[in-house]
Amino acid sequence: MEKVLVANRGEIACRVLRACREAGIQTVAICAANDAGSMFPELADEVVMLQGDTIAETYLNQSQLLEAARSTGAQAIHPGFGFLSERADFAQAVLDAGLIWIGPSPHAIEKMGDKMTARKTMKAAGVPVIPGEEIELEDEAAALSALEEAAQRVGYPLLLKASSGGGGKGMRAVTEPSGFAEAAAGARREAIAAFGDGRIYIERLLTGSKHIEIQIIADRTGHTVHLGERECSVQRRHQKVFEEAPGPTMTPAIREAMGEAAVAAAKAVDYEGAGTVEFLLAPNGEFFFLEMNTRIQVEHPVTEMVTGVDIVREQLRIAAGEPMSCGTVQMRGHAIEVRLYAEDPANGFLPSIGPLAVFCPPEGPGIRLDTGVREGDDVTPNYDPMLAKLIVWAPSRVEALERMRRALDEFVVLGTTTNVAFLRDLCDNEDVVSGSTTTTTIDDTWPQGWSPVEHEALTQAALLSAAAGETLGLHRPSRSGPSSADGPSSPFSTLSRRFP
Amino acid sequence: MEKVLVANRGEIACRVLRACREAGIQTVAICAANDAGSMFPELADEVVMLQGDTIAETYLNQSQLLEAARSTGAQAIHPGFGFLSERADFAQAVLDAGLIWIGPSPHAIEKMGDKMTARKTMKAAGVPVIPGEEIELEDEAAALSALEEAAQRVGYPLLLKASSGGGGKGMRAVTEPSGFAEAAAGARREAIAAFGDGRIYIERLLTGSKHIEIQIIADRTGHTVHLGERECSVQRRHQKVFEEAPGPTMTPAIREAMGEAAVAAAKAVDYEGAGTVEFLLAPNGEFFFLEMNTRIQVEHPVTEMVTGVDIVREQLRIAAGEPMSCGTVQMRGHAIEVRLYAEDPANGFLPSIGPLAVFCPPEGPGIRLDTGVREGDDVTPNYDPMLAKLIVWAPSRVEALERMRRALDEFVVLGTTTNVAFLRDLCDNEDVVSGSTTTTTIDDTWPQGWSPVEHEALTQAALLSAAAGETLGLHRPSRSGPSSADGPSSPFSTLSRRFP
Amino acid sequence: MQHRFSLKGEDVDVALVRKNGGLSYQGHSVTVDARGRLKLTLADGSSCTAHAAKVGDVWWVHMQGRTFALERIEPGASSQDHGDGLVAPMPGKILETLVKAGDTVEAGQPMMVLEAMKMEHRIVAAHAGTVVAVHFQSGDQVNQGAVLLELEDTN
Amino acid sequence: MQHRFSLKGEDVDVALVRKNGGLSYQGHSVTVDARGRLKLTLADGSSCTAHAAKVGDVWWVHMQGRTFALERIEPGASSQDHGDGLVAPMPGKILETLVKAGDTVEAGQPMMVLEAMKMEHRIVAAHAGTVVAVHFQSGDQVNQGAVLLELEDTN
Repeated sequence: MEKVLVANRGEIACRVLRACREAGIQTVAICAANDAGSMFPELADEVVMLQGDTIAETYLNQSQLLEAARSTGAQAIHPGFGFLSERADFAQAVLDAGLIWIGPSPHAIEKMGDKMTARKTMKAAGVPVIPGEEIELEDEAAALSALEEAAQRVGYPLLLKASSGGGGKGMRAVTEPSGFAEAAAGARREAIAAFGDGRIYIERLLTGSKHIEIQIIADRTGHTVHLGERECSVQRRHQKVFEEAPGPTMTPAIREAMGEAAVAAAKAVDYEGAGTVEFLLAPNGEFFFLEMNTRIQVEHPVTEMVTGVDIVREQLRIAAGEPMSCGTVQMRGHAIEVRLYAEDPANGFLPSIGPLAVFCPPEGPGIRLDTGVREGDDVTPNYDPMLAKLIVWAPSRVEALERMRRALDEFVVLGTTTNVAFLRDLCDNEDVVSGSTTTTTIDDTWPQGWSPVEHEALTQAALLSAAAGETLGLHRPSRSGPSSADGPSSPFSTLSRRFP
Repeated sequence: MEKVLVANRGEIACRVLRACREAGIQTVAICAANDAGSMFPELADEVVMLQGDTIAETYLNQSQLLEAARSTGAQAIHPGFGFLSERADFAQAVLDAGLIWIGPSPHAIEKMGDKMTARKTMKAAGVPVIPGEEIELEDEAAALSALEEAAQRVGYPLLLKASSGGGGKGMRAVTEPSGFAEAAAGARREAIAAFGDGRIYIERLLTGSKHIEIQIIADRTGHTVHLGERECSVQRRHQKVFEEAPGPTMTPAIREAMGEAAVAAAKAVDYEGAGTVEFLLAPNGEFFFLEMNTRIQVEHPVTEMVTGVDIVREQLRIAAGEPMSCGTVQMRGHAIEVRLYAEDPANGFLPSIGPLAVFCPPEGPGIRLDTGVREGDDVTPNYDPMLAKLIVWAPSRVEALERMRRALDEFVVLGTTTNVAFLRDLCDNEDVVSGSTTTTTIDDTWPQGWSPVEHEALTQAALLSAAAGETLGLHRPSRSGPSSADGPSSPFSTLSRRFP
Repeated sequence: MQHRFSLKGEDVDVALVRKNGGLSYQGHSVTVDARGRLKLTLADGSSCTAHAAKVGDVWWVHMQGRTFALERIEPGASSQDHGDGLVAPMPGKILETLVKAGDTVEAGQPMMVLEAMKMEHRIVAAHAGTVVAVHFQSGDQVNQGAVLLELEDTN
Repeated sequence: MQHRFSLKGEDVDVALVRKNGGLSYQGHSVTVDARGRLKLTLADGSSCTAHAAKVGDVWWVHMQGRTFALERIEPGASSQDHGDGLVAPMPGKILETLVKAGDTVEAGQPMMVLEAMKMEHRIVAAHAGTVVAVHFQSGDQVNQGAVLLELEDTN
C-alpha cells in the first residue's frame, strides 16, 4: 500500500494525511472548488480537484472519487468519518475497482450500518437493545402514517433517527404525541437531504443514562481487541461536545462486560479495522446497545491519549494486511476532548460564519489540537461548523479538567463566533466536575438555553480595548505586518563561534 | 501555597506559569523591560517589572526578586532552569525571607551544584566518576598555571567546564596541549561572565560514549523515585539538541543500576523535588557519574511523555508539602525532543536575530510544543536563542522519528534563520536512526560543519515564489489583514435552530 | 476620543481619557505596545493582555478567556436603525415559506425554513405583526444579508 | 517582470512568464489564491504550497520543509557591492581586539572577539590582507550593522 486517497476533507482529512505521511505512504487529497484554500489539500502529495458545487456532486460522488483514485494510481481509499464512510455500496465499489478499502467489509458495514440489522446481531450476541422500530416506506404520506403508528407502540418520550444517519442529523426527540407529526416530517426531509435515504428509526428515549462507547480494533490475523471506553454523555441536541476516557464512573466489571459485548459484535460480522460500539448505560448499571459506527470516530483522540494506540496508523497497518501493533492495552491517566464549533451557544447554537481573523490555539504539555483550519481561513456555510477538536491529557481526571480550563482560557478565536465560552462553562458544571453527566445534562442545566455570565468590569475593559483600537488605528493593515522593519542580519561568513 | 513567583523568563516561565494556573495557584512573573512584549508575562496573574538592563541587574538580581515576592505576597519561588536555579545562596535567601523554595535545599544544591563535592558524594555512594580535577584559584595567572599542571595529570583529550556552569557555557574540549592556554583563558572568562564564578573543572574526555541521565523525584514523606532515563548524546558543542526517552540501546539491567545510583545520590543529600543525575555510558556498558542538575531540566518533557508524570506539577506538590502523586512509574512508547534555535547551522551555528514574521508550529497527534515565543515577536540578542522545544511521542521509536520528520517538515518559521533544516537532517542521520549516537555524533558526521543538501528545483521554485510575491505585491500590508472584508453576520435573534 | 459601540442591541458611548501614556475608561486603563498588543489594568488593580481584531465594523476582543464582539457605530448613527426586514444570517436555500403577504403572525410563529450549514433553521417572528412582503420562495438560493421577508409591527 | 535576488552571494535574475493564470520560471509555475497563498507546480509535475513573507529586502520562502532567504536586489544594484568592512551581525559588546591598523593578517586569523547572545564570537579574516582601521576597542557596545574594522585585500 504505497499510495492512499483520502476521501474526506477538513480536520479528519488532515489527521489521515499526516498519519500516511508518517507511515511513508504517498497521499492523494480530493478537493471541492470551495475547499481549494483549505489546509488539508496542502498536506497531500497530490490533489484532485472535484467537479460540482454541492456535496452530492463532490465528496459524495462515488464515480468522481473512484476516477481520482484511478488517475492518480492510489491503491487504497480512506473514507474518514461522515460522507461515504459508512456506505457499503461505496466500499463495494472500491473493492470492485481493485482497490483497498480502509475499513470493514461492505458486509460488515451493511450489517452494522443498518440499525435494524445491527440490533438483531446484538440481540443474537446476548446484548440488550433498546425497544424500537424502523419505518422503510418510500412514499411520504405512507411513511409518516406508519411512523405515527409505530410511535404509539414504542411509547413516549421517543427519539427519531435517520437509519443511515449519524452526527445528530435527521435526529429529533419527541416528548409527546402533539409534536410528532412535524418532527417526523422534518427528520425524514433532513435524512433524505443528508444521506439520500429517508428510512427513519424510532426508539424509546432513555433519560438519565450515560452514553458510553467502546473502541475496537480487529485485524486480519484474527485479533480483535477493545481499547476501553469513552464517555460522550454531554451532548447538545444529540451532538457530542465533550468526550472523555476513561468514563468517570466506569467500573472494571462494566468495562469488561461492555468490552466483551463490543468484541463479540465485531466478531459476529468478521469486522476488520477500527470501529466503535455505542451503549446507553442506565443509572442501575444496565447497558443497552445503541449502534455501531463502522469507521474512525470524531472522538478517537481521547482513546489514543489514554491507551497510547495510534488508531489511524493501526487502520493503515490492518488495511495493508499487517497485524495490529498494539499488544495488551492499558489505560493511563485521563483524556478529555471538546469540540470547538463555529456557532453561537447563546443563540440556540446557531452556526456562525466569518473570517478566522485570529486563530491562536493553546500550547504546552498534555494538549493536542486536531483541526482543519488556521488563521486567515473563512468559515463558510458549505460544511459542518466544527473548527477543531481540543484534546487534553493529564494523570488524573481532576488535572485533566484543570488543564482543559487553562487551555480554553488561552484559546483565542476572533472574527467568528465560537462555543469556546460555553465549553469553558461546561468545565465548571457540577455534573461535569463530579462525572455524573447524562445525555440530558446540557438541557437540564440550561433549560432556557445557555448565556454567558455577565461581568461588568470585563465588558467595560473590552469596550475600552475596542475604543483604544479604534483611536490608535490598530485595525489599519500597516500595524498588522511583521513588527520589525529591519532587514535580516548581514551574511555571517566572517564570524565563527569561539568555543570549544 | 497560594501564590508563586516564577523567577525566570521565556519558555520555562510559560511552562511553570501554566502548571501553576492548572493547579489553581496565583502567579507572579518578573520581567525585564526588554521582555515586556514577551509571552510569559501574559500568562501570569501579576507582573513585576525589573529595573536594570543586563541580566545581572534583572533576572540574576536576588534582592529585586525577593522584593518582588514580598511586594506581591508570593509565598514561594520557582527558579526554572538557568539563572538562579542552582544558586544555593539564593535558595537560602529565599528561605531566610520566609518563603518556600521550589527545589532542593541549599545544602543539596551546594553539595551537588559544586562538581567536586558531587563527585565525592557519588564516589561514596559507590558510583564510578570520571578522572578529573578542579581549580579554585581566584588570581588569573595562578589559576591558568594551575590548570595547565592539572591538565597534564588528567591527560588529553580533556574537557574544561565551569564549576558552577551548565548548558555548555564556559565549556571547551581540548585535544592537545598546544590549544590549552587559549581555551583555559576563554573558559574562565566565560565562566566569570555567565556565573560570576571562575572556578574551572578539568576532566578526561571520554569519546564514543553516550550521555544518559536519570530523572528523579523526591518528596518530604521520604519517597525518592526515578522516572527512567533520557538519552541526550546528540550535542553540538556540548549543547544538547536532540533528546529522547527511553534510551534506544538501554537495557533493563543498566537502567536499574543507573536508577539505583541516581536515587542513592539524591538520598545522600536529602534531596527534595525534581532533579537529574547525568552519566556517561561507555560502549562497554560501564557508566560514570557526570553531574547532578538540581532543578527542572530543559528536556524534562520527554520523560513526561513516556511516564505520564507531570514533573512541574509534582514540584509544586512537593514544595507544598504534599506527597508526590505518581506511584509505580511505567514507561510507555517513545518520546523525542528537539530544540529549535535561532541560529544558522550552516554557519557554525551562529545565533541569529530577526522578527518571527511567520511562526507556525506543526499540529496533530503526539505533538507537544513548549515555547515562549509567538508570531510577531522579535528574536533579540539579549537572551538565549532557543525558540522552542518540539516534542513528539509515538508508540515506538521508529514511529516517533517518523512523526518528528513530519512535524519538522510542517514547522514554518520565516524572518529569522533557525536550525529546523539541521534538525530534520538529524532525523535521517544513520546513527540517529539506529540509535547508536554518541556525544561526538554531530562532529563525526559533519566534520566540516553542516550545510543543507542542494535541491535545484526547489531553489528555483523558491526564487519563483519570491519573484511572484514581489510582482503581485504580497508583501504589502493590505494583503496580510483578515481575508474577508465582510462584516460579521447580523444578529441572529430572529433565527432558531429547527431540531429537535 | 469618543466611540459608540453596539452591545446586545444597545448603544454604548465610550469616552476615552488619556492618562499616564495610556487610555482609560471607567477606571480601567490600557496601553499599547509596539506590536499593537493591548495591556490592560482594570479598576480593581488586576492586569491582563487583550487580543483585538477588527472585522468589518466589529471589534473582536479576547481577554481572560472571554470573547466580545463589539460593533462600532459610525458617529451620528445608531444600531437601532435596523428596519424590520428579516435578514438571512448566512447563505442558504429556502426550504419552506410558511406565511404570505397579508398574514398576521404571533410572536414566535415560524415564517420560513432555511437550510444552511447542513442544518435546517426556522425563521420566527420576533413580535406579533403583519407580513408585508415575502421575497423568496421554496428552492430559492439566498445570499447572506438578503432580506427574506418584511414584518410590520401590529402596534 | 524580472527580479534580481542574491542567493549565496551570487545574483540571480528571475524572469517571470505569465502562463495559465499563473506565473512561471524554469518550467515551474505558481498561482496565488485570494489569501495570498502560493500554490506551486514544479517542472516534474509535483505540487506544493509555499509560505512567503518579506522582511526588509529579504523574501523568506518555506516549501516542502525547506526555508529559503532570498535578498531582493534593487534593479541596477548588485549584492557584490558590499565593501570590505566587517560588520557586526548582531548587537553586542567587544571583548578583545586582536589586531590594530596596519597589521597584515592571514586568512582565518582572528581579529576581534564579540560577545552576544551569551556567547563569544570570533571575527576572523575572510582573506589575507592589511587592516586599514579598527573602529572599536574592548568594552565598546556595538549595534547591529556597525562596521567593526576594515580590511584591505593584499592583492
